[in-house]
Amino acid sequence: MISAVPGVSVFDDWFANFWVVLVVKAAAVLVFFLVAPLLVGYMEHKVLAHMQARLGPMYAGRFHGWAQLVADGAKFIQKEDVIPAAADRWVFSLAPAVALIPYIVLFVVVPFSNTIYAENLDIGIFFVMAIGSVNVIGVLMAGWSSANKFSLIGALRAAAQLIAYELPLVLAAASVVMQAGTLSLIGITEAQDRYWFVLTQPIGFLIFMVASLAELTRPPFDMPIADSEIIFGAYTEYTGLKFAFFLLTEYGGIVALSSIASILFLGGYRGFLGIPDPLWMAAKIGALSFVVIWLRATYPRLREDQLQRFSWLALIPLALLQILVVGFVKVAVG
Amino acid sequence: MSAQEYAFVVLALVGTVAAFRLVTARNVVHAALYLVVTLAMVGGVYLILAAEFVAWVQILIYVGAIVILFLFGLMLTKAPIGREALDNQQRGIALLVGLGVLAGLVFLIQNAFHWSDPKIQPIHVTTGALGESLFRQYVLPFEAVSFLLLAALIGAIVLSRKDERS
Amino acid sequence: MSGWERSAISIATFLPLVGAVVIAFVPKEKERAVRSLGILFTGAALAVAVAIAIGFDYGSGGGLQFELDTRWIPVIGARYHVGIDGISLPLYVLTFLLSFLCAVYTWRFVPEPGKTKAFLALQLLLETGMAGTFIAFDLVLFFIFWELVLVPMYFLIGIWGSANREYAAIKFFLYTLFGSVFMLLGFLGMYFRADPHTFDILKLQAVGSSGGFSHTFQLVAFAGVFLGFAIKVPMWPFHTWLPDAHTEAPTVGSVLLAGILLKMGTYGFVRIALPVLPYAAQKYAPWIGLLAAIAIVYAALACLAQRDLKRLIAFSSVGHMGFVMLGIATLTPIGINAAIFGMVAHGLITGMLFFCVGSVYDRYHTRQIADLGGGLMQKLPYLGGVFAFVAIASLGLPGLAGFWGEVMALLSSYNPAGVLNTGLFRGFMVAGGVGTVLTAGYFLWMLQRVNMGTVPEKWKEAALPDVLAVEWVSWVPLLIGIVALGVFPRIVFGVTDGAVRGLMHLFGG
Amino acid sequence: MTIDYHAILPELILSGTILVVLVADAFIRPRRTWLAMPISLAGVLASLIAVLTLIGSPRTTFNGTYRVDNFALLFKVFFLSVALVVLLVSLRYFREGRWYQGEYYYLLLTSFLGCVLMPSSRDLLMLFISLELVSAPGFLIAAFRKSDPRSNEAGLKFFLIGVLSSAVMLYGMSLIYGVTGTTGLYRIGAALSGTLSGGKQTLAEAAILFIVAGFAFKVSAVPFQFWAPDTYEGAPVPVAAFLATASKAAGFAGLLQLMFVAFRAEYAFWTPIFAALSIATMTIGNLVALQQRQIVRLLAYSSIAQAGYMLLPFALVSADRVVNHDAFAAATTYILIYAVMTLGAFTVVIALSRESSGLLISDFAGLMRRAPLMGVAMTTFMVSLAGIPPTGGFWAKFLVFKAGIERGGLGTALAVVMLVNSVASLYYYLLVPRQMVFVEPETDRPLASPALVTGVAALATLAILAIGVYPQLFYHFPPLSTLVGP
Amino acid sequence: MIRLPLVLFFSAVLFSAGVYGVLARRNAVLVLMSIELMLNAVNVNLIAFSQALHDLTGQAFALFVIAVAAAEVGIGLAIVILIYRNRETINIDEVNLLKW
Repeated sequence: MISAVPGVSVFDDWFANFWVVLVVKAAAVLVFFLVAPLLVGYMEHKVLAHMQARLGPMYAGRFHGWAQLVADGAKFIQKEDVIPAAADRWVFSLAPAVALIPYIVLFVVVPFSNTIYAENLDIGIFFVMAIGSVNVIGVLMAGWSSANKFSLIGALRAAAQLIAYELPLVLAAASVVMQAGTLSLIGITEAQDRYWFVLTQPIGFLIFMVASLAELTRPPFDMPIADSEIIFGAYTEYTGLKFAFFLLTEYGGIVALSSIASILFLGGYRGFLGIPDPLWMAAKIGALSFVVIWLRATYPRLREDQLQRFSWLALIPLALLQILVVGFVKVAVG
Repeated sequence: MSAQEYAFVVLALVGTVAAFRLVTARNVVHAALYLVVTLAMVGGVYLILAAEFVAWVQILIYVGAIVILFLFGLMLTKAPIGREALDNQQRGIALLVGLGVLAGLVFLIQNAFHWSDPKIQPIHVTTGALGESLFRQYVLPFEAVSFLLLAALIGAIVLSRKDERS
Repeated sequence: MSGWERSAISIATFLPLVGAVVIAFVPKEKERAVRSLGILFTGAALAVAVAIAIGFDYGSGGGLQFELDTRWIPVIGARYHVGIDGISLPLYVLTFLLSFLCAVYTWRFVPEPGKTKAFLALQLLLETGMAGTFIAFDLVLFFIFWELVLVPMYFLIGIWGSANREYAAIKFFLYTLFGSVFMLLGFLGMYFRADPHTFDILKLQAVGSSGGFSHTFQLVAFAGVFLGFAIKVPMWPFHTWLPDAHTEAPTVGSVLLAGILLKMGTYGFVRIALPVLPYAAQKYAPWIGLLAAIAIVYAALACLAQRDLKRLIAFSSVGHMGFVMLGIATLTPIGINAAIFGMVAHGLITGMLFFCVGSVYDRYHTRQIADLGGGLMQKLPYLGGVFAFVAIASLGLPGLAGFWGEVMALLSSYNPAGVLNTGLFRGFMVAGGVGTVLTAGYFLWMLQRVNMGTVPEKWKEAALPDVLAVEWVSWVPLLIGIVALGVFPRIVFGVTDGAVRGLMHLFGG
Repeated sequence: MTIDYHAILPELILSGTILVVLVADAFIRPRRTWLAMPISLAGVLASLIAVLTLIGSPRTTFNGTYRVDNFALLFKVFFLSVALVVLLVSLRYFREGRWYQGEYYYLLLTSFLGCVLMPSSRDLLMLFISLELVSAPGFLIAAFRKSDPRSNEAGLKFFLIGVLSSAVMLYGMSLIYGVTGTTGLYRIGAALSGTLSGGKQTLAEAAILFIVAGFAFKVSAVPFQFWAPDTYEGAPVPVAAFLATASKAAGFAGLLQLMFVAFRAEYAFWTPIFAALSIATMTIGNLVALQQRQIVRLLAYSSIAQAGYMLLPFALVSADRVVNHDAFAAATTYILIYAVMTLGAFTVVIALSRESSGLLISDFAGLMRRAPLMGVAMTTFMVSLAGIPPTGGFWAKFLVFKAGIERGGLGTALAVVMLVNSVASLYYYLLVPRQMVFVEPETDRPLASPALVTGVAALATLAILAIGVYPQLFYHFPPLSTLVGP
Repeated sequence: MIRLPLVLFFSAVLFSAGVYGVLARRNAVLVLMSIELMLNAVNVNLIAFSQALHDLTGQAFALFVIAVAAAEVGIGLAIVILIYRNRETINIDEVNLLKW
C-alpha cells in the first residue's frame, strides 16, 4: 500500500536548512506583503479617482500623492486605540491579526519564478485554499466581539458570503488542477508552457474572479460592509492601527487572489519577450488588481439574497459543469 | 528527544491547554475560538507526522468550514458576550468520568506500546499516493460519503429554512 | 398406510381452524349462518374423530396409530409428528365431543356482549389447539398447540366473561404462559441432552427409559416441565388462576376449560414428564402425591366455604384433578389408568356441571347460592334433576363415571410403584379418602341449598323456562356418557390400558 | 484493481434513484411532489431485483472491503423490503400536511442506501461510512415535523447521542487499526487470533468496548437507549417505523459482522459484556414499557426490550462452532422477524394517527369493532412481539432460547432471564388488544384507513402467521447466511 | 522520529477532554464542539498509527472522518437553529418536552 517515498516532512526540510534561510524567506514574504498592498491601495485611490473624473490624493509625497497611504498609516498609528466598553477585549484585539495573517502566510507558496519562491509545496493550491479560508474567522471575531449589532450583522453577512463563494472558488481551481495534473503552484505554472489555461477554461477564470471578488467582499459584493445599511459592518468599532490591519487585509487579499488567479489561469510568472519572470508575475498581479478596482467603479452593490442566489444557482452549477467538461476532456484525451 | 519531538510537545501542550479551555470556557464564542487553536495544533501535529495533505484538509475543512459553521450557529442563536451558565449540574461526575477515561487510556496505551520502542519514522506521503488510494481502494466509501454530504446539505436546508407559513 | 390413516387426525384437528377462517369471512349480520357454520364444522370434526375412534385398532392400543411423521422445520429438528394411541384417543374424542356440544349450546346461548361470529371463531380456534395437543408427538409441535389455546381463551374470558373478566383473563394468560415458558426450557434441555438431538417424544421416551439423561439434568428439566404442566392442571398451590377464570368465563368457556384445557396438563405428565424423565419422576412423585393430597382436601374445604355456585364447581375441579395427579404420582399402571379415566370422567361431569350452572344463571341471573335460595327442583324440575344427577356423579357415586377414577386412584396409592414409599402414599390415600367424604359433603350440602326446599318468594312469580331443546341436545350425550362410563368403565380402560402398560414399560420396568 | 460492478449493482441503482428523486423533486410542480414516492418505489424494486440476480457464489470486490455473500444478500433483501413498506406507508402520511415530501423520500432512500451497504461492508471504514449514511439522514427526518418542538427535540437528542457514539466508536476503530495494523474485518480477525502482546491485547479489548458502545447506540441498547423513545415519539410515525426496524437492523448487521468476523477471537472478553447489555436492555425496556400510555413510546420501549433479546445470542459465542452457528442464526432470525412485527404495528399506528395525533394507547379503544382488520392485525403483532405461538415472534424467541440452552451455563441463565422478561412483557403487549377489544370506543364510526396502509398491515399479519405456522418458509435463510466459518 | 505513545497520549487527552465536555455542557453547540474534539483525537490516532505502520489506510480513514464530521456539524447546526427558532433556547436540559 505504501507507495510513498521515504523522505522527510516539511519540518525536516526546514530544520535541515539553515534557520537563516527561514528567516530570510519569512522576511521576504513579509516585506512583499507590506509593500504590494500599499501599491494596490494607491492604485485604487488613483484609478477610482480617474474613473470618477477627479484627481485623487495629490499632496502626500508631492508626486501625485504617492505617499498618501504611508501618511494614512502614520495617522492610524497616532489615533487612539478605542475598545468599546461592552466589547470582548481579547477577541476584539486578536481579530485583526487572525484576519491578516492567513494572507501573509499564503504568500509562502506564491512563486515569482521557478526559482524565486519561499516554499514549493506539492499541494500548493490546496494550501492556499486552506489558509485563505481561515480569514473569515477573524471577521466573525471582529463582528461578534464589538458588541454592536451592525458589526454582528456584517460579520454574519461576511461569513455567509465567504462560505458561499468558497465553493465556486475551490471548484474553479479544481478544474485547473485537473487540467494541470498537479496541485503545486509551480507545477501549474509550468503546465501552461504552451497556452494559458484561461484559453481552455475561460468560464473557470470568470468564476474564479467573481468568487474572488466576493471572497474579498469587494464591490459589487460588499454587503458585509455596506455603509448605507450597517455602517461599516464588522469593522465599525475599530479604530487606529487595528482598523489599518483590516485595510491591509483587504489590499493584501486583492494581491493574494490576483496572484493566485494569474498563476492558475494566466500562466503565472511565465512570460515572453525576454522580460524576467518576476516582472511578468508582477504585471499580471497588477493587471488583475486593476480589474478588481475597476469593477468597484462599475457595478452597484447586490442585495444579500441576490448574492447568495448568484453563487448557489449560477456560479456553483457552472463550476461543476466546468469540472465535468474538463474531466471528460481529460479522460478522452488521456 | 528529537527536534520533531520538541516541536510536537510544544504543539501538543498548546493544543491540550486550548482543549481544556474549550470545555471549561464560560463563553461560547471563546470556546469556539479555543477549538480553532486546538484544531490548528492538531493540524500542526499532522505536519510533524508528515501527513501534509491531511493537515491542510484539517485546516480547510475544520478551521475553514466547521468552525465557521459553529460560530455561525452560535451567533444566529444569539451567543451573548459575557458569561452565562454553560455547564449543567454534573460537572463533578463529568470530571470523574473524564479523568477515568484518561487514566484508563494512558494506562492501556503505555501497556501496549513501550515508551521507547515504536518510534514513528514519518514517511512523506505524496498527495498522489493518497489520491490513488482514495480513488482506487476507497472509491466506494468515497462515493458513499459524497451521498452523505449531499444528504446533509439538502436536509440541513430543509430544516433550517423558514417556511412561508410560519 | 392409506392416505386416510395418514391424514385423518390432521383433518380432524384442522377442520375447526378452517371453520374459524370461514366464519371470519361471513358478514356478521348473518347470525344464523355463523351459528350453523359453527355447528357444521365442529360436527364434521367430531364425525372425523368418531371415524378415527371406529377405525382405531383397539388390539394394539399401545402403539401409535394414524401416525404421520413428516418434515416440518428441519433447521431446528422439529417435525410434524402426530399420531394417536390409547392414552390420547379418549381425550381426543372428548375434545371434539365437548366442542361440538358447546357449538350446539351456542345456537341458543350467546353470552353478552353478543358478537357471535368472533365467539364461535375463537371457540373453533381453541378446539384446534386442544385437539392438537393430544396428538402431537413432537415437543415443538406440542408446545405450539399448547400455546395456541391461550389467545382464544383469553378473549373468550375477557370479552364474554362476567364482571371481573379482564382480571381473570389476564391472570389465566400470565399464569399459564409463565409455566409454559419454563416447560419450553425443559423441552429444549431434553432436545440437547438427547443424542442425537431430537424433539420427537417417542425417541425421547426411548432415550429416557434407557437412562440416556443424567440424573441432575432430569431433576432440573423435570422442574421446568413440572411448572408448565402443574400450572395448567392446576395443582395446588398453582391453582389460584382457576377459580377466577372459571367464575368469570362464559359457560362455554368454563366447559371447555374444565373439560379439556385442564387435561392438557395431566396429559403432559403422562405423555412427556414421566416417560422421558423417569428418574426425576420417581424423585418428585412423593411431592406430587403430597400436593395432590393437599389439593383434594384443600379444595373440598374451600368448596364448603363458597357462596358462588360456579366458584364452588371450579374448586371442586381442583379436587378432582388432585385425584388425577395422585393416580399419576403412584407411577403404577393402575394409577395412570385411573388418572386417564378420571380426566375423561371429569371432562364429562364437570363440563356438564358448568352447563347446568350456566343454564341456572341464564334463568336466575345470579349464581349466589343464597340468592337462588333453593327450590330448583320445584321450580324447574328437569334442570334440577339433571343438576342433581351430575352433582352426584361428581361426588363419585358408584355406577357413575366419577367413581372409577377416584376409587382406582386411591386404590393405586395403597400400593404405589416399588421405588416409592408405600407408607407415605397410604397416608395420601387416607387424605384422599377424607377428601372424598368431604366432597360428598359439600355437593350434597349444595344440592340441599339449591335443589331442595321451597321456592323463595322472589322467584315464585318469575316465568322461568325449564330445559330447552337446545340444551337437551347438547346435554344428553354427556349424560349418556356419564352413565355409560360408570357402568362400563372398560370403554376407557380397555383403550388406555395397553398404552399405559407400554408407557410404564418404557418408564423403567 | 477492477471493480465488480455487478456486486454493487443494487447500490448503484439505489443511488441513481436517489439522484433522480432529488432532481425530479426540483422540477415537478408542488402539488405533484408525491410522485417522488412511486419513483422511489420503482428504484427500490429495481434494486431488489438486482440483489436477487446476485444470488450465487459470494463476490468480493474493492480489495476485500466489500463482500456480497449470503449474509449480505439476506440483509439487503430485507432492507429493501422494509424500504418498500416504509415508502408505501409514508405516502398518505406525507401527503397530508405540509411536508417536504420530495426531500423526505430522498433522505429516506439515502438512509436505506447506507442500510444496503452495511451488510457487505467488511472493513471498519466501510462500516463507519455505512453507519453514518444510515444515521445522518435519520437525524434529519426525525426532526422533519419542523414546527413541532417535540420533533425538533427528537432530532436533537438523536443527533447528539448519535454523533457522540460515532466518536466513541471511531476511537475504538482507530485503536483496533493501531493494534492490528489493518481495517479489514477478516484481517483483524486473523490478527486478533494470532499472537499479540498482552498489552496490545488489552488495548484491543478496550477498543472493542468502544466500538460496541457505538453500535449499542444504534440498536438502542441500555444504557444508550435514551434517545429512542423520545425520538420515536417526536419523529413522524413512518420515520419512527424506519428507525425501529431498518435502522436498528442495520446496526445489528454491522454488529454481527464485527463480532463474528473481526472480534470473535476475543469472545471471552466480550461475551460477558453482551450478557450484561442484553439483560439490562431487556429488563429496563420491559419495566419502563409497563408504564407507557403513548403508543409510539410503548413501541419504542418494546423495541428496546426486543433489542435485548437480539443481543442475547451474542453473549453465547464460544469456541464451539455449532453453538456460534446457532447463535448467529438466532440473532439474524430475531432481527428479521422482529422487524416485520414492529413494522406492522407501526403501520396500524399510522392508520390511526390520521385521526388522533397524540396517539395514546387509549385511542385504540374499540378498534376491533371500528376496523376489524386493523384490530386483528394489531393483536397479531402484539401477540407475536410477546412471543406467543403460533406467530412468527415465537419462533424468533424459540431460536434464541434454543441457542441459549445449547450453550449451557451462562446461556441457560440468560434464557431464563429472557423467559421471565417475555412473560412480563406480555402484560403491556396485551394492553393494546385489551383496549381494542374490551373498551368501548367514543365513536362507532369505522376507521378510514388508506388502502395502502391497510394492505401493508394485512400483508404483515399474513407474514407473521405464515412464519408462525410454517417457519421453515424462512428458517433456512438465516443459517445459510452465516458469517461463522465452517 | 517521534515516540508513538507520546502522540497517543495527546490523543487520549483530547478524547478525555471531549468526554468531559460532552458530560458537563448544557449548550448543544458546545456539546457538539466537545464531540469534535473527540473526533480529532481519533484522527490523531489514525495518523500516528498510519505513520507508525507505514500504511496509508489511516490517513484515508482520517480524511473520511473529517468529511463526515463536516456533514454532521451541518446537520447539527440546522437542528439547533430549528430548535432555537421554536424554543428560543438550545440548552439541552431545557429541551425536555419528551419525558418517559
